[in-house]
Amino acid sequence: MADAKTNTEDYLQMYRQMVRIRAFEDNANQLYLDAKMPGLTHMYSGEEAVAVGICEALEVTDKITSTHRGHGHCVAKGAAFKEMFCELLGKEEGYCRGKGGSMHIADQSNGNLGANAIVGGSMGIATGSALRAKMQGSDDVTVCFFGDGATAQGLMYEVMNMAALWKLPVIYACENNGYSEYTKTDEIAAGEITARAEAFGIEAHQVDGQDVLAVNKLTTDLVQRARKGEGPFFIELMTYRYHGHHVGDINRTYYRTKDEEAEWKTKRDPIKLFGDWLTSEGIASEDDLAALGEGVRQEAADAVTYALAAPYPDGSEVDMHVFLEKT
Amino acid sequence: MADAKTNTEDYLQMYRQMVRIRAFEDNANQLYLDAKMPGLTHMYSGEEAVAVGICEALEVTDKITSTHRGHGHCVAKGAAFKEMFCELLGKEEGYCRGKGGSMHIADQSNGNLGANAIVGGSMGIATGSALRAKMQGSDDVTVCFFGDGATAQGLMYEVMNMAALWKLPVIYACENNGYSEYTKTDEIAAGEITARAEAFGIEAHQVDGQDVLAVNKLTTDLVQRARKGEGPFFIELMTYRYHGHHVGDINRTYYRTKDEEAEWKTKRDPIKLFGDWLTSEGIASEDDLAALGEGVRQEAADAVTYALAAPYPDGSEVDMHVFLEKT
Amino acid sequence: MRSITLSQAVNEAIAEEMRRDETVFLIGEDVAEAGTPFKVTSGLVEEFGTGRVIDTPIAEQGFMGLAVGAAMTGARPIVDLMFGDFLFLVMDQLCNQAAKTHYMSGGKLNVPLVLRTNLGATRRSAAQHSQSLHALVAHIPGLKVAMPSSAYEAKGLMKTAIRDDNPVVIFEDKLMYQDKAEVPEDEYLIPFGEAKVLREGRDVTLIGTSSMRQVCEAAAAMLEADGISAEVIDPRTISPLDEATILGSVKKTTRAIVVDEGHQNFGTTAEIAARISEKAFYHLDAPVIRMGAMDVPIPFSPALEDLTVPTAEKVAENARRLVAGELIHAL
Amino acid sequence: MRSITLSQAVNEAIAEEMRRDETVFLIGEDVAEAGTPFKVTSGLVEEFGTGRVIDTPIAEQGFMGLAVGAAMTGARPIVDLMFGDFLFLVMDQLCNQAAKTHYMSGGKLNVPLVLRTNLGATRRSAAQHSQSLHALVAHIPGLKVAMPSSAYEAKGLMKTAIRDDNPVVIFEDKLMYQDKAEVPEDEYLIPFGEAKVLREGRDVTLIGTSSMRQVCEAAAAMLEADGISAEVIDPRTISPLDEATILGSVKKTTRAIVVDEGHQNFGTTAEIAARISEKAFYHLDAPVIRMGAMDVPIPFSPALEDLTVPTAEKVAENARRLVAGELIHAL
Ligand SMILES: Cc1ncc(C[n+]2csc(CCOP(=O)(O)OP(=O)(O)O)c2C)c(N)n1
Ligand SMILES: Cc1ncc(C[n+]2csc(CCOP(=O)(O)OP(=O)(O)O)c2C)c(N)n1
Ligand SMILES: [Mg+2]
Ligand SMILES: [Mg+2]
Repeated sequence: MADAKTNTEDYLQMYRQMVRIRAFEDNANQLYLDAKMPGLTHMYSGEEAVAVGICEALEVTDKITSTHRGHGHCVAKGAAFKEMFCELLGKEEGYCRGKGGSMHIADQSNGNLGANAIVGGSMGIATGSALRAKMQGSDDVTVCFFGDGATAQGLMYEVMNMAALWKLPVIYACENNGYSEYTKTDEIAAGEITARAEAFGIEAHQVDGQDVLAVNKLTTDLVQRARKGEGPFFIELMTYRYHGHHVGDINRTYYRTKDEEAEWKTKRDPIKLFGDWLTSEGIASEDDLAALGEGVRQEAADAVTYALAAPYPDGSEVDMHVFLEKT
Repeated sequence: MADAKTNTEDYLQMYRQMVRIRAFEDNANQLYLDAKMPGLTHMYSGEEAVAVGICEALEVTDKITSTHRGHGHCVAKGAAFKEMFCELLGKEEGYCRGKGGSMHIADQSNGNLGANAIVGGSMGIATGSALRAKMQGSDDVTVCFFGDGATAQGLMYEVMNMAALWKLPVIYACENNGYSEYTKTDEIAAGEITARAEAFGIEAHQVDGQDVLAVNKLTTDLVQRARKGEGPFFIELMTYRYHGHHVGDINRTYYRTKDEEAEWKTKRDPIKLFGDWLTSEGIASEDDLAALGEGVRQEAADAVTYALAAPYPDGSEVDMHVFLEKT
Repeated sequence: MRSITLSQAVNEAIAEEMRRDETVFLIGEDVAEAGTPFKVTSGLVEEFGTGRVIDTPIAEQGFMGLAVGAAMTGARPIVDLMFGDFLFLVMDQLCNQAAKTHYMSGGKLNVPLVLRTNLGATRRSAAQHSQSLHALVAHIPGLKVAMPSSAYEAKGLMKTAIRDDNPVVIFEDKLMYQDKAEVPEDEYLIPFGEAKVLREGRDVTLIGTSSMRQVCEAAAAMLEADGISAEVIDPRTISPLDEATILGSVKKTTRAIVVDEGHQNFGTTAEIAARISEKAFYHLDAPVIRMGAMDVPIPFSPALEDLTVPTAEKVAENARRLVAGELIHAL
Repeated sequence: MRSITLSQAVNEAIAEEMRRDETVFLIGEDVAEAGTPFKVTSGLVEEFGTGRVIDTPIAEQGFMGLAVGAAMTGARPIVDLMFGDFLFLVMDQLCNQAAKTHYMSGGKLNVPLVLRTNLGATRRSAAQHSQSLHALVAHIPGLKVAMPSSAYEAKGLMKTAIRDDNPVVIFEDKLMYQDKAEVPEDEYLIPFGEAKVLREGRDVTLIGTSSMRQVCEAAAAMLEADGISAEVIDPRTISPLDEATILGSVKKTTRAIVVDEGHQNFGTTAEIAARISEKAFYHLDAPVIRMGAMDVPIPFSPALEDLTVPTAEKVAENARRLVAGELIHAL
């Protein structure tokens, strides 16, 4: 594995954040199965090294935009479980007071500009955030997360063109998990994804999205360069989602094999790979990691219990926040 | 100059079509200056070799889609002056019964699916026409004309992706005249235009758009290959518009120099270049060409006279053609 | 008669028309093997193949544009737009291109395509997956807009839409896909611009589009218990709108409530209420009441979302006030 | 007082607000050196530089998206959309993103941006450059919609829009850019949701948006000659809509005509007429008459185009019929 963050604390923070995402998702899935969650949700499990490798290369003041599969980005950018589960359940204490739900979840105070239920819908927002940073003379960087499927949206090319022309500090992070809903990426993406960015003069990289250190090292480098005005950049992160497209997508053998799923889960699990590296490097013992995992899972369970008991917003909130009217 | 069409008649037909476009535009411009034309229009003068080189490589059953700068494509695909001038003046005998005007002009019976006032707006239409041809098992090809400015529209990337995935018989013809309204192409297009098509696995070519034989040779080749299922293709045609962005754009030194305009008009005029070649090759004498030009200009003048005298549509037509209702 | 679900009804309509006319094809995201997320098109690819049931990349504007081009050159595409909220992505191709081509070409070209999509909240899908945007489309000349209120209507309207020579947008209610209704085995078409009177009544006319038809029917049942006789009308298409049937009813009952799941402001209730108020003016005994969805983005939280949509209780309550001669807005 | 053109008024408003607040910037196609095709923003780039007056590629959806992101992170972008017809290209960013962000984030984020664009036909620009699409935008909760009817309104509403903390869409009439009106040198703002009574009258209320205000004023002048006293109201913003002023007037005059240049079906006249009919029901002596643009794509030919738009003559004619007590739609 590549080396990026350079001290034990950083390594363990990355590991913890990956475990936190997994724990969050396991609980979210269970809430769905128990019919305790309103609506549907899209699980991030399997892709943890992407969100964590990238977000650990960012400062709180840096911005991200997220997707319909947004819990991972939200956790990685620093969100707390309680407010997240409350949001998932439509409770008043949720980050969005229950108004957003899974597809719009965001800890805005950590620079998360929001998950987005329109595939590709946040590409302009991310690029505009970078434009704002540049206009302000701040050195904030914005990372735009999106899936392989989103590369089919024309908006991406419109904003990459402007980002390239104006050298904006934005990093386009394409999470290529091999599928766009129930369709393989090959069937919906002609040519090469990185070439599409390069055609606009944007430097593009492909990286193993299961290797958190590789992701983190590349991103750390690109973030620094983007702060100096060398952006924009494009990263294609090769990864995999363990669950169905959404929690209700159970029978999926018609579009991908169980073998394929098993292969990724057993041989390319980002948490396991990184855990193995941590122990083999002597940074942590297996017991340390187990204890850490236990703690995280307990924290998640407590947050779920809290959120389940938490109140819904009062009916009077229904027409609040349509407009911001300062008085 | 490159060689494509191989007999005298074909050469003279190309020459005549270029002269016809120029004559049409000179008259259109004069109608505007004389305040006899409603609204504005965008002149094609200077770009004749593009439309003619391409359309002479097509059959009547092949389709084209056109742009706001669409008179040239319309003439090149086979339209008659009378119906065109009538359309330009909003008269009943116009191709669109006066409802379309300059920006929607089209001789539909020759496979022109219409000029379009939305920049890039016809890219889906052209690609869909190619999809239809493929579904039908016909070997018709569709050419999509658009400007360099239109490459900024996301729609282009959405449809190129599908055209490439499904190997559709469509040729994207980018008329790069160096400007998008009042802005140089460099300022609004990052990277390389042909690379953008190549990124989707589409074979792309750049060609001198002032050399009608080069354009025709390349297109003839690509059309044949597209008929065999080897499409889609992309062509960037380097050209220049002599007039302003539209007829009212008179003072344009703030965005381009008079020297630049003079340089193109005197050294790179497609009609002059081709005329010189025709005479030097002994295909036609200077007198032949002069007589041809005279004939065309007379034809245009007659059509203008006719159109000016032609009646407007009756007021009762205003709510006809909202829907097609067969009875 | 057999009962089938709305989903099956749509599926049958498409299959029958594809059998009947080889120029008909289906295009959209995951319409083939996956049969759409709502499983409405399952089985079609097996019968008609991937050449006529076409999975696309996530490029709504793009495949909408393709459909316009294919329609202009002789095909009859059915475009599947997974959520009505994605209409915002295809508006240019739909409203600037498809809707205007016949007119702009002076009648030379036409665009026979169907855009099938959906509407409806209370599915806990939040603001970008819950909108009912039919009023926007109905505002554009050159487009027809159908809103099936049951499996029966869904089949008959879909078949008519496919045979129509113009662009038609059909909004299905995404919560109704599993709802069953009696649907004849024999072929039938439902003409556009013909409202259906679902229940005759004397005292008040309830006009409900799409699933608001059920809301109105439920309200009518409640009102019956109170001795109030409500007439219930489903316009079925809002463009064209069957003004004659609606006005005829209101002239008889002298009172009307218009119920629709789109936002109330500048929405469908405005158009229908304005027409009634103008053209049945001398017959009205009370103001026409509009009941649209609240003018707020649809909230995710069930505690809030349910408040945004008209309910049978509220419709009935308003009807009682009307019939009681209460002076609504009298100040 | 000095008179300036509507174009100058908009230019002044933007310049003043850019001076006042460095987070304000302008973005769009050819807004800098070229000053837009209508020359409305000429001179701004000289004062504020290319860092704050930004020329973009022809990528409406893209720069609209950029503006949303910039607004969410503290800027106040003014987006210049060259023709109102291009709204169809930016609908997703405007309606799914900008309009809903504040609500979906539970009030945590907001999107203070202005989208300035235009409306209006009879410029011989054909169907894709002549639309008046404000009703579509007004249907979407979370958006405010302003429609200046003169240079005076254009300046005051633009300044208010720029300071508003929410997305605002301003529709200027593209035929009015050279029209002059008295505009004070001193700073002023026009609050949203406050209609203006331009002329007091007793017999009929004429409500006209944007340039239809002038049409109504001209009609009122004609009516005066006939001894009919018309009140003329310009709503100035249609969302929020100043219902109180409109209802107050109609309750006094007992008759109303609503005139707007958007298509009539499912348009602005529907909303205003429906509200009047519902809420001033007991005061009305005649049906509320709606006069929108014809429900056809805008034709190019002058012989046809001029027929599509309401005229002062027709407004006056309708007013006379109303006042004469003619039984309009009485059958
Ligand atoms: C504009 C739009 N089109 C379609 C959808 C429905 N949809 C939701 S997620 C998804 C697939 C996205 O694929 P990808 O971008 O690869 O992300 P992944 O789900 O694999 O993380 C689709 C089609 C949507 N939400 N928005
Ligand atoms: C969607 C859209 N945006 C903007 C315009 C206004 N407009 C008309 S032509 C034009 C420039 C087009 O440039 P290009 O594509 O290079 O074609 P050219 O005019 O050079 O032939 C612009 C911006 C438009 N008609 N449509
Ligand atoms: Mg994916
Ligand atoms: Mg150009």
